[in-house]
Amino acid sequence: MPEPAAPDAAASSRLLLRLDGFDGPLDLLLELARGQKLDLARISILALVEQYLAVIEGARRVRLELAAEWLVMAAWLAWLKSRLLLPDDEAAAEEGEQAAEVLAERLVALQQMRAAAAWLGTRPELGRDVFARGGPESFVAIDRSRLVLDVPGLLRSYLAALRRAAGRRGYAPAPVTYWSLKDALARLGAMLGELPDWQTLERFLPPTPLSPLERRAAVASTLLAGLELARTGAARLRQEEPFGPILVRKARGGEQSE
Amino acid sequence: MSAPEIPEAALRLAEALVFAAAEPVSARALAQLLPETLEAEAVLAALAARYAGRGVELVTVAGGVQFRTAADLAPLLRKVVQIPRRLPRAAMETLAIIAYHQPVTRAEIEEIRGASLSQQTLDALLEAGLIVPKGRKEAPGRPTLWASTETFLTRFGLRDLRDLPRREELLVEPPAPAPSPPEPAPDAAAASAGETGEAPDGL
Amino acid sequence: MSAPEIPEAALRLAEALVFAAAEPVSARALAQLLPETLEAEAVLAALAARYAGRGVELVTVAGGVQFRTAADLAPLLRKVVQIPRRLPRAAMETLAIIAYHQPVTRAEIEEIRGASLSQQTLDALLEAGLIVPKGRKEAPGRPTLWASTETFLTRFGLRDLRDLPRREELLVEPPAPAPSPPEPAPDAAAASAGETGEAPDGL
Repeated sequence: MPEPAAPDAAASSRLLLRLDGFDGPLDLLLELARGQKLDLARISILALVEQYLAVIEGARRVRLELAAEWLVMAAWLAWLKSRLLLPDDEAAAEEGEQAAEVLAERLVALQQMRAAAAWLGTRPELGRDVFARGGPESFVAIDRSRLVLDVPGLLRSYLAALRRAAGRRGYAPAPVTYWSLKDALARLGAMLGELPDWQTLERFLPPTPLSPLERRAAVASTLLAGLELARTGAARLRQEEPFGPILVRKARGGEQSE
Repeated sequence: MSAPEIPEAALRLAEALVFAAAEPVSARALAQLLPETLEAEAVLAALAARYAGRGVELVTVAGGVQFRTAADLAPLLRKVVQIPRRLPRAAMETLAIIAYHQPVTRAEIEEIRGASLSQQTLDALLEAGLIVPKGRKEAPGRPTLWASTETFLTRFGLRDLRDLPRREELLVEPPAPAPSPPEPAPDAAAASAGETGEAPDGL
Repeated sequence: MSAPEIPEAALRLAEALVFAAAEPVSARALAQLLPETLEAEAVLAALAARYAGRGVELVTVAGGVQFRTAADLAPLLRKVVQIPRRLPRAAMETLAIIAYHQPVTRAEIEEIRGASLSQQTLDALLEAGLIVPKGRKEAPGRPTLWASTETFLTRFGLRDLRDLPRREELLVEPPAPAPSPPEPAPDAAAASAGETGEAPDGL
């Protein structure tokens, strides 16, 4: 092993001074491999491992703190070296060879991309080596006169306007005033005297237009008012059949409810 | 004419320089790149002669020369790209309110939208032919009444206004007791006059 | 050669069209302006022939043709035209990996380079419009896939990705120091560390 490593000892010590100049362990490995001046496919992985370990060893002597990636790669290469040199058995030997192949393939792949980048670098680059028209002319006229109009958009806008306006006004539910018992008593009492005969209770509902709910409330209040007047003897109530109209009239002297 | 005396190399350089420059190139700028023995003006004149009558010509403008498309070809290259635009939100809302509440005054529109209506918005709708003034309201100041147009129907693909969903169909929960023309208030039906005003039912 | 059959009017039109455009012009775009009897490709070929050897040349790139200054004039033009910095080595390598392996994830790029991809490099490539994200890989984490752009082709004067040398052709090993100028050869670190490695050769 010392054979391949020795001539590179000088190089190694040169390299370790600028480890920071490499883009990581693979970069360094590739450069070491290129130092072998062989077809990358036929480099000696073992020699490469020796060189890498020598560089890292040298670097550690100079600077104790080395980035973890360098050490991880060093540990892996040390393992690889042991597999290649002193395999425990056949399986270990095969494992070592496979790992060495993978490493060689990665180096080839990286070298290919290096070469591709270099090839791109030789191309006449637009903006550096060749130049396009500095002041291109545009003959595109933009016509923005057409309007996009669609019904969904119209409806969305309408609702948005209404909602926003509603939000601004704040939500104020219409004040609902139900026909109270007191209102019903007053009205029934006042009207009863003027009416000669049986009347349906509904005639005594309030005179204003009513919503269904208001109407039910008014019917209930008016019925309660009728019952109250009947209890005090001021009025008489009558119902001909279940759920039939309830009739009411002013009580004459001494009458009782039926 | 003057071309013969000008070396091809100088012509090529001038051509590339004028082509690549973003701004017009002055004779002085060209002179910096030429051997001293050559007159920049003469080189540019020769270049102009070479391009005379071609699809691209060398023209003299403020500050120097530049290439320009030959005037007779420009119309052929012109391409009109239509980029339809949307009405601004305020205009779309105003249009919707006019469509639903017409005929309606500006003050009523503002009341419904809860925002003031700019003249600009109204002008945009007028200019697009989507609304027209339609008489005046018999009220103090006799304000103009606004209505939608035939164009409005055409542009929205409507046969008539009844093609629009009715307001009640749009509103799952009424946004508020609108203080305005159409709905519930007992006197509303009268105010919305021409409208479909079918208030009474359902009560 | 083929020029004689092409009417001057068609040549002028093609010249004007390509000259005016900021981007490469496709034969199809030209065909739309030409009479049906004329082949756009033939017209462009005649135009290229007319400009061959001139200061401005017609080149085929990224699916179209574009006028560009002749490469040999670059040293002179650089004196007057501002040029951007060369892409750093890491960016060029990353770009090469993306061009060859696309679509490719960031992790895959890092695997090939054996080094992490800096934000700076990614930003530089994105800003120059040389790469774009192109979907996501169906793998844990759904990482973004990267691909090269039309701008990449235009910038490096490629008609399409097939203009790139095949990978096997690239590996004729250290292609001797000369032919590949900014090679990251033994002294690469120095070159990339110093200024932008001006590629002194070949010009």
